[in-house]
Amino acid sequence: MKIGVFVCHCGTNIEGTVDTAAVAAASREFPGVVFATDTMYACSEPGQDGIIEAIKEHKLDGVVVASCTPRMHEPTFRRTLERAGLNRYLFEMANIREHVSWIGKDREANTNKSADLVRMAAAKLLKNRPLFSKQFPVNKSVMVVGGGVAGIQAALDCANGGLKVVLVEKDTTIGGKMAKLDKTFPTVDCSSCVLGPLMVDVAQHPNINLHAYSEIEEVNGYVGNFEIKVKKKASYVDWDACTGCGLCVEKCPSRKATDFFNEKLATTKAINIPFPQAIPKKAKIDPDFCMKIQKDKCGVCAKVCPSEAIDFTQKDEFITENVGAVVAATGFDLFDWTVYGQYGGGKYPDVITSLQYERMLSASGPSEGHIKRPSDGKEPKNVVFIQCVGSRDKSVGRPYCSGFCCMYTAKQTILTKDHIPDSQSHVFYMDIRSPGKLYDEFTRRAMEEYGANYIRGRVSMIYPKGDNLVVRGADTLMGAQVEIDADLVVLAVGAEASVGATDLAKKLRISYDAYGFFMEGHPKLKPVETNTAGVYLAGACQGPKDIPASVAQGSAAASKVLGLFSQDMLASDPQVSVVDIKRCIGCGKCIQTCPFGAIKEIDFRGMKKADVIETICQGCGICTSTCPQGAVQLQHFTDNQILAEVNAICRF
Amino acid sequence: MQNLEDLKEQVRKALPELDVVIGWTGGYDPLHATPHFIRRDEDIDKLQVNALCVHNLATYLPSMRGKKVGIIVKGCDSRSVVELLQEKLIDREDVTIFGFGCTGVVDQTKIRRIVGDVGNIDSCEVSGSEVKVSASGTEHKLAMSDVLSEKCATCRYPNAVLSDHFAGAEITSTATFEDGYKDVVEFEEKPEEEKFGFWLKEMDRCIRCYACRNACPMCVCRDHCVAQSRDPHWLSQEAHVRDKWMFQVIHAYHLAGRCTECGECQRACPVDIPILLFKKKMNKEIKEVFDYEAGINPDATPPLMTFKAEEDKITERKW
Amino acid sequence: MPILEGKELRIVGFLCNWCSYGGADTAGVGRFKQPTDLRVIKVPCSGRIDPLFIVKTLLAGADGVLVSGCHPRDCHYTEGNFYARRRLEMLKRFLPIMGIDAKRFEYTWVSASEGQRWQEVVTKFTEQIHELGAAPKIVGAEAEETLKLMEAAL
Amino acid sequence: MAQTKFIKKESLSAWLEELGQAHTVLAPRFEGDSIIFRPYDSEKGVFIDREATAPPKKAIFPQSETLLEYSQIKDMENLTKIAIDVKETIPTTTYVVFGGRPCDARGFTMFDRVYLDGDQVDVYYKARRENTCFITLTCEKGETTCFCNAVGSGPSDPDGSDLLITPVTDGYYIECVSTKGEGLLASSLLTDGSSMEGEATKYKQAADASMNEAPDFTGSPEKLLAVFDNGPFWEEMSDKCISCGACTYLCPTCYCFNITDEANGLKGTRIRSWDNCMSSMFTSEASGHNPRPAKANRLKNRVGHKFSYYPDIHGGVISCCGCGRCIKSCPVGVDIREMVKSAIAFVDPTAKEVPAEEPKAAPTEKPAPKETSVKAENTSAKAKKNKKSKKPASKKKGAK
Amino acid sequence: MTSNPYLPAMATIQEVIEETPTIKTFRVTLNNPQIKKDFNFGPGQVGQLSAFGIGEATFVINSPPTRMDYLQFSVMKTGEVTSMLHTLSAGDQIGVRAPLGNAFPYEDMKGKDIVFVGGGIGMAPLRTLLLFMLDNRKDYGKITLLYGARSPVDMAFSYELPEWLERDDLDTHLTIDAEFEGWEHNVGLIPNVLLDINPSPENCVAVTCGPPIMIKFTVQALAKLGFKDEQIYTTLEKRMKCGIGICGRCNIGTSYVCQDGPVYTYAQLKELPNEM
Repeated sequence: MKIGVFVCHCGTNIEGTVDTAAVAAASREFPGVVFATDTMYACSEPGQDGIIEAIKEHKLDGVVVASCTPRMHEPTFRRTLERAGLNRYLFEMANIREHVSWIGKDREANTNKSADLVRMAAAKLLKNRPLFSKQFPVNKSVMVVGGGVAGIQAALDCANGGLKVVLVEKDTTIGGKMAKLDKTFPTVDCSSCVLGPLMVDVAQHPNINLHAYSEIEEVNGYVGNFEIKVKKKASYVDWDACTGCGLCVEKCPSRKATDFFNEKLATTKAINIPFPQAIPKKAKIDPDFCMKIQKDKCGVCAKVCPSEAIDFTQKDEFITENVGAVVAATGFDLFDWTVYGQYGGGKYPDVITSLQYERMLSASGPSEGHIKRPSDGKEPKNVVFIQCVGSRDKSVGRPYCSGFCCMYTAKQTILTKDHIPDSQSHVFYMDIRSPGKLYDEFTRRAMEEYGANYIRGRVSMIYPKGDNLVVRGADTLMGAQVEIDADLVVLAVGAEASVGATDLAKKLRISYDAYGFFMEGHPKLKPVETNTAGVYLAGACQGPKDIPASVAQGSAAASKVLGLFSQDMLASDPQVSVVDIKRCIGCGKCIQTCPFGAIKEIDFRGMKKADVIETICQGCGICTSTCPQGAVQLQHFTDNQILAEVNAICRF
Repeated sequence: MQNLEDLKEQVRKALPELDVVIGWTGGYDPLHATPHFIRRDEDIDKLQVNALCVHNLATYLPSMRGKKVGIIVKGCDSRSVVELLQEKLIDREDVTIFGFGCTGVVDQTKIRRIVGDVGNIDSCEVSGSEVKVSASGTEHKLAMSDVLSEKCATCRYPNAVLSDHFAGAEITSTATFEDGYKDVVEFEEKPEEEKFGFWLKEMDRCIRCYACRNACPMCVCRDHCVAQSRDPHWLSQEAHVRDKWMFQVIHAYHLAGRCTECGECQRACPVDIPILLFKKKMNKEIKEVFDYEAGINPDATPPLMTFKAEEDKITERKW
Repeated sequence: MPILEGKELRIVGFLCNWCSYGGADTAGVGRFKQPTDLRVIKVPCSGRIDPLFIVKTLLAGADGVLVSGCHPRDCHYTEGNFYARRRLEMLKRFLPIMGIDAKRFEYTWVSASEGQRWQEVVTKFTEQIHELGAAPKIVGAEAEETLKLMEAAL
Repeated sequence: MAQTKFIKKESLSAWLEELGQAHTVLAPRFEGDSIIFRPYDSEKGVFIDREATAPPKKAIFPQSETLLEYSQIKDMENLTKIAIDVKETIPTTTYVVFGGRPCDARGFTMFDRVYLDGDQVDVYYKARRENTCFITLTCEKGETTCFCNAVGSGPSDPDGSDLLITPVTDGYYIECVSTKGEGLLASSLLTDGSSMEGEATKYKQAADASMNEAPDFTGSPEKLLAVFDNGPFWEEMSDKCISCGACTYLCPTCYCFNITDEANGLKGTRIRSWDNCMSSMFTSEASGHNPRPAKANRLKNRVGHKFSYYPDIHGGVISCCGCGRCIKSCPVGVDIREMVKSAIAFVDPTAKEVPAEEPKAAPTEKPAPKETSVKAENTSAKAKKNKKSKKPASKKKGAK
Repeated sequence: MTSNPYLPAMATIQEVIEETPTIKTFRVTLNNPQIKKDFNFGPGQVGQLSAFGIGEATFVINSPPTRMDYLQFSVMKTGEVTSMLHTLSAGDQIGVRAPLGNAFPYEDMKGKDIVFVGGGIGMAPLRTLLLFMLDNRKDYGKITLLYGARSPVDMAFSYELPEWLERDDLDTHLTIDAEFEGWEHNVGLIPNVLLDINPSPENCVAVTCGPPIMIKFTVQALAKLGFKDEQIYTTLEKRMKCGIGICGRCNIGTSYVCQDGPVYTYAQLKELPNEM
C-alpha cells in the first residue's frame, strides 16, 4: 500500500502546539508511507483538493489525515477519497487536535505524540481493506408506536408523504396526554379543538391503519424490513361491528369502573368510550368491573347492542405487520408524587395533580368545566400551585427539569381566575423556566394581569386545618417562612418515562437513559434518530417536551422516514462482522452474545457454522471479542487491525 | 476397585447400542494407564479403573460428534461433559455416561519426585490408601495422601454430576471451595516481582507443543486455534517467553467460566509448567464475582457470555 | 517515536467510539490540560475490547492500559459495555497472578459529555502509572542466562 | 577414537567451566520437575543420572531461529523507492552439549542426511552442527520406554557424539569419537584413561544387558505402506492421540519446521520454528484444502515417515533413535512401538474383521542382538528406487 | 562458500497486470546482473515469492525460458501472502527464490502431440510450457489448448487469447461454466468440452492443471479418451513450503513435492500413497 499522510495545521489550532512539519517528516519513515506533508486546513476545499492531487500524483492507495477528531471530519475525508477514486475505508485519521494540541502546550511532547498517532493510523491502514456496501430492498411502510400528538403528527406526515402507516396505540383512543388537556399555552386555545381534527384525519386517512388498544409484542428484522408482532388486546367488543353509538354505555349498570381518562377523578361504566371525540370511537369492557365477565350475570350491553358487537369471550389477538421503519412516540407518564410525605403522600383529597386539574377545568371533564374540590365539591378560592414535584429533585431520583410545568401552571392560574374571578392563585416555584416564543410574556401575564402570587421557594409541608389545608413554605426572596391557607393544592407533577418504555426499548434494540427515556442518536445532531437504523423517536419518549416540540419531532421523524424511503434500495454499512467459514467451528458463542440477533447458525456441507446477517449487524464487535479462534472478525476493526495499532507503539 | 466388575457389566450391556466406549487400560508400564477405546466385547476385559486413570476422556467427545459414544468418567471428568453439553458441543442423546465414585487419582509428578527414577517400574499396586511401586528392584510404599493429585485432595465432586449408569456407591466429600484454592492464595501473596520472575523462568522452557491445549476438554478450536494463525496474528512463532506466556493467558481467558479444572493442561505438559494456576485463579474469581462454577448445570450460561444490568459483585470503579 | 526519556511512560488507551472517545474530544474542546503519555486506540464499543488485547499490550511493553466505555446502560449497542464490564473485571483480578500490578490496568466509563471527567481520569491514571514506574522487561530465563554468561566471558 | 582420557568426578565442574570459557556449554539440570538442557551454571550444577526430559535438540535446531533479517530502506528523496536489504544470520556461537545420551546425539545423524547431504545444504544447520560438540554419557541402563536397541543403536553407541564418557570408579572414562572431540581434550584436568577401558567396557556391557528385548521392526517400510489406505486401522491407531506436538518436539530426530515472517516497522525477520506433522496447520493450504485433514492421517505420516519413507529414501535407516520420549511424555500414552508392530503384524486387509490386535503379549520374535540387521536388511535394492535416479534427470533437462 | 538456499534474490517488479478480480500477474527482473545473467530454468519450475514481513508462497514461473526479459508469476488472492503481493506495484522490490522443483519433461515430449487442459489459475503453469513449445514450434506435433474459467471475467491472460485463437499452429478452445452475454466460445465444464474436442491419445501427452475437483474429472475424461496414466502430467506446487526438501511438509509418502515434483505424471501419483 502507498500511504499519503496529511498533517493539518488547523490554522494555529494544531500548529500552535504541534510541529506539524516535524510530524510529516517523521511520518515519511513509517512503513507504507510514500508521501507526507503538512497542510493549512485539510478539510478546506483547497486542502481536500491537495489530497486528491497527491493521491493522483503519487498513486496513493491509502490516506492518513492527522487533524481533528474523526467524529468531526471522517465523513468529509472519506468523500474526498471517493472523489479521488479510492475506497472510503482506505482512510484513517489521527486525532492530533482534541487529543493532542488542545490538551497541552508541551510542543516536544505533543509533536512526539502526534507522530505516534500517525504511526498507529498508518499501521492500521496497512491492514485496511476496501469495503463495499450491499444493496437491499426497502418495505416502504412505517409503524408509529404511540398515538399522542407526536405520533399523530408523524403518522400524518408519513401518510401524506405517500407511505403506508401502521399506528399502534395502547389505549382505546389516540390523542394521548394532549387530549386530556383543557387549554394549551401560551395562546389558551382549546386543546381538543386543536387536536380533534388531526385525530379525525388519522381515522380517515387511506394510508393509515390504526391499531388501538394494541401493544408491540415482538420486533424482528432490520431497517427496511422489520417484522413486528402486535398484540391487539381483548376489548370484548367486536370493533368491526361497533358503531360507537354509546347505547351500551348508557345501559351498563356497573358504574364503579376506574376512569383513567379523567385521571381517576371520577368513575365510569364497566363498558365505556373514554370521551366523545375518541378515535376510534369504540366501546371497551373493563373486565374487572363487568358483572357478566366477573359473575356471569347481567349481559345488558349485549342485549342492547344494535350491531351485536359484544363478545365476552374475546381473547388477545396477535397480528404481524411488516414495515421498513419504526417511529417510537410513546410519550411520558406522570411522576408518582405520593412519595412526597410533605405533600400529604396522597392522604389529602384536595391535593391533586396538575393533570387532574386539567380534567377539572375541561368542559368535557367529570365536573363539566366547574372547579370543584374533590373533598366536598366546593369551589375553591385560594388555590396553591406547587412547582417541581418530581422534577429537579435528586432526592426522588428525578434531577431533570420536566420543562413544561412552569408554563402550564401559569396557564392554570389564568384559567383559575377565568373560572373563579374572585379566586387567588399562589405558586411556589424554584425558577421560572419559560424559554419559548411568547412564553415568558405569558407567565408575566399570569402574574401581572391575573394576579397570581408567585413565591420563590419550596414547600416544606401541607397540613390540614379544618376543611382547608395550610401550605407552609419558604419565601426565599423575602427570606421568610410563609403559610398559606389553601382550598385546593395543585401539584405540578413532572414527567417520567412512560410505563413499559424500557421493555419496548429492548424489543426495538434501542438504548434508554437512567430514567427510561429513549436515547437519541446524537444529542445535538441526531435528535430523532436512534442508534438502531430505521428506528426513530418523536415526542416525550425521548425526554419531557411540550406540544410544539413534540409536534416538531413528529414531523422531523416523519421526514427522516421519508428520506430513508426516498431510495428503493438501502445500502448496508460494510463495517459489519464477517465469518471466516474455514476457521469457524460452529460453537455458537457469537450467536449467544450478539445483542442484535444478527448471527445465525447455518449448515455448511454438514457442519454447523455461524453466519452474519449483514443488514442486522450493527458493528459492535462483541462477537469478535467473544470468538475464541477469531473466526468472526468485525470489518475495519479486525483483531489484526487493532493489534497493528498496538504493535506500532508497543514493541517491547 | 470393587466397582470395576459392575462397570464392566454396564458397559457390556450398553456396548451393542454404541459405536465405542472410552475407558482406561494399562499403559506402557505398570505405573501408567492409557485411554482405552472399547469397540468389541473382548476389549471390555482390559478395562482398568483405578487411581492411575488420570486422563479426562471428555477431551475426545467433541471430535467424535455424530457417533454414539459411551464414556467412563470420574467426578471431575463429568463436569467437562456437562460443560460440553451446556455449550452444545456434544449431543446428549449421543453420549452415554458411565459414572462411579472416584477416590482420586495420582499425580505422576509427585511419584517421580519421591521415587526418583521411574524409568523401570517392575510393578505397581494401588489401594485406597497406598501406592506400592517397585522401581528398578526397589520397593516404595507411597502413602496415597502424598501422591494424590492436588485436585483430588480437595475434590468436591467425587461422583459424576451427570450419568446414565453409576457403578458402586457414591463417595462423600467434605472439602469446601476455599480448600481448593489455598495454593492460589498463597502464590498470590508473593510480591509482584517474584511472581513475574517465576513465570519468566517457568514459561521459558515451554516447547509450544500445545499438549495443554489439546488435552483440554474445553479447547474445542484445536485446528483453528489462534496460537498458530496469522489472521488473527496474536502470537509470533519466535521462541520468546513473551509469546509462550501470552498463549497461556489466552488459554486461561478462553476458558474463563468454562474451565472445569480437570487439570489436564498441567498434567499433559511434558515439561511440567504449573499452568493450572492460571485457570484456577480465573475460576476463583469467577466464583467470587459470579458465584458460578462450570460444568455443574447443563442449562446454565457461562458468566462471560451473559451479563446483568446491575452486577451484584462488581462495584463500579470510580475512576 | 521513542518514549520521551524520563518524561513519559507508554500508556495505551482503548476507547469506545461513542462515549469515551467523544468524552476525550470534549475534554479537548474544553482545553482541559492532560498528561501526554496516553495513546488512544479507538474501537466501536467497549464490548469489542478483548481483554487479551490488554494483556498483549502489557506484554508488548506498555506500562499501563486504560479502557473506557459508555456508562452502563448507555451503550450505543445496548449491551456491549455490560459484557465488557464482566470481562474487564475478570482481567483486573487476573493480572496479579501474572505478577503484573493490577494498577497498571484500569477500566472506567466516561460519556461523551464528560470532558472534565476524562481529564481527571487521564491525569489520575497517568500519575498512577508514573508512581509504578516502567514495567519490568520480559526476558526469558535462558536468554538472560546466556547473556550473563557472555558478559562474564568477555 | 584413539584417545582415551579420565576425569575425576570432582573435577567435572571445573572442566565444564573451562569449556565454558570458549563455548556455551549446555548441560541438563532440574528446572521445576523437568530435566532441561540449560547453559551450564556451576551454582546450579548438572543432573545426569537420568535421561533429560527434553533432548538437547535446540543446540543445533533451535525452537526458533532467525533465517534472515530484512530492512526496508527508504529513499528519502523518493519515498516510493524502497530498497530491501536482506541479511543472512548464520549463527557463530560454539556449543558444547554435555551429558546427553547416545540417542540424543545420534538423533542429529538423521538430520544430517536431510540437512547436509541433500541437493541443498542447510547453511544454518551446517554452521551449528560444525560449531557444536557432544560430550555424551553412556547410559547405565535402559528404561521401559527405551528401544535404541531396536533401531540399530545401543546405550553406549557413539554415533553422532564427539566424546563418549562412561562412568567408572571415582570418575569418567572418556573416549574421543571425532576430531572435533579431540579439541576438547586439552584440559589439564584430564588424565590418560587407557587403564579404565576394561571397567568401562563392563559398564557398557551391563548397560546393553539391561535393555529390554528389542521389538522387531523388520519390514516396517513395506508393511506401513501396505496399510496406508486402511482407514479403520489408522483410526484405531490414532484413537487416543490428541494431536499435540509433545512427541515431535521432544523427539531428537524430528526435524520439520515452519517458516514465518515477523515484521517490526520497516525491519523484520524471517524465522524458522519447530513445526510438527501432528498439527492440522502443518499441511493446510491457503485455499483451505488439507491433504491430511484428520488426526489419523497425521499420525500415519509421523509413523510412516520414521519407519517407512525415511528408511526408503535413506538406505534403510529408521528415523528414530529409540529414546522413548514420545512414549513417556505423551499425555495419553500413545506408543509408537505398538503402532509399528501392529502394522507389521497386520495380515489380511481384505478381511471384514480387522482385529489389529495390539500384540501386548511379549513378542516371541528372536531377541535381536545389538547392531541388528535392521539397517542391512532395509538397504536392499528397492529402497533407493525413486528420487536419486529420477529427479535430477528432469531437473537437469530444465536447466539446460 | 555454500550458497544459502533460504536467501531470496532481490528483484524489481516491472509490471503488474490485473488479470481477474482475484488474479494479478507480476513481471519481475532480478536486480543482481550476475544472478540475472546466470539464471535459467525449465518450464514448470517454481519460485518462492517473498512478501517481507508476511512470508513466502510458491508460484510457477509462467513465462517461458525462451523469453527472459522478465520472470512472470500469476498470483491468486487466497491468503495473507497473496493479499500482500496484490498490494505491490511496479517499481516495488520483491524477493525471489527460484528455480525450485522439477520441470515438465519437454525433451521427452518432443515430436508428440500435446493437449493442454487448464482451469482458472491452473492456466498459469501451462502457459510457460505452452509458450516454450510455441517458441520451439517445429519440435512438437499438434498442440491443443483447452482453457476454462467460471466466467469470462475470471479468465486470466485474456489479452493473449486472441493471438492464441488466431494461430494456425495452435488449436485453442475456451470455455466457461455458464452462458454469458457476448461469449462466443464454448459453454460447459472442462471435462465435457474435452470429450467434445476428442483429442487422440496416439503419440500424445496431456498436461493439466486447475482446482482439484477439475483435475479429478479431467483425468477421468482423458482416460475415457484412451490416455494412459503415463501420458498425463500435472503439477502440485501448492504443497511446497521451504522448496528445498528439508522442512518436511510437502511429502506424499516417500515423495517430496519440492524435490521430486511439483511436476508428476498421473502414473507417478497413482504409485504414491493416496494423500492428495
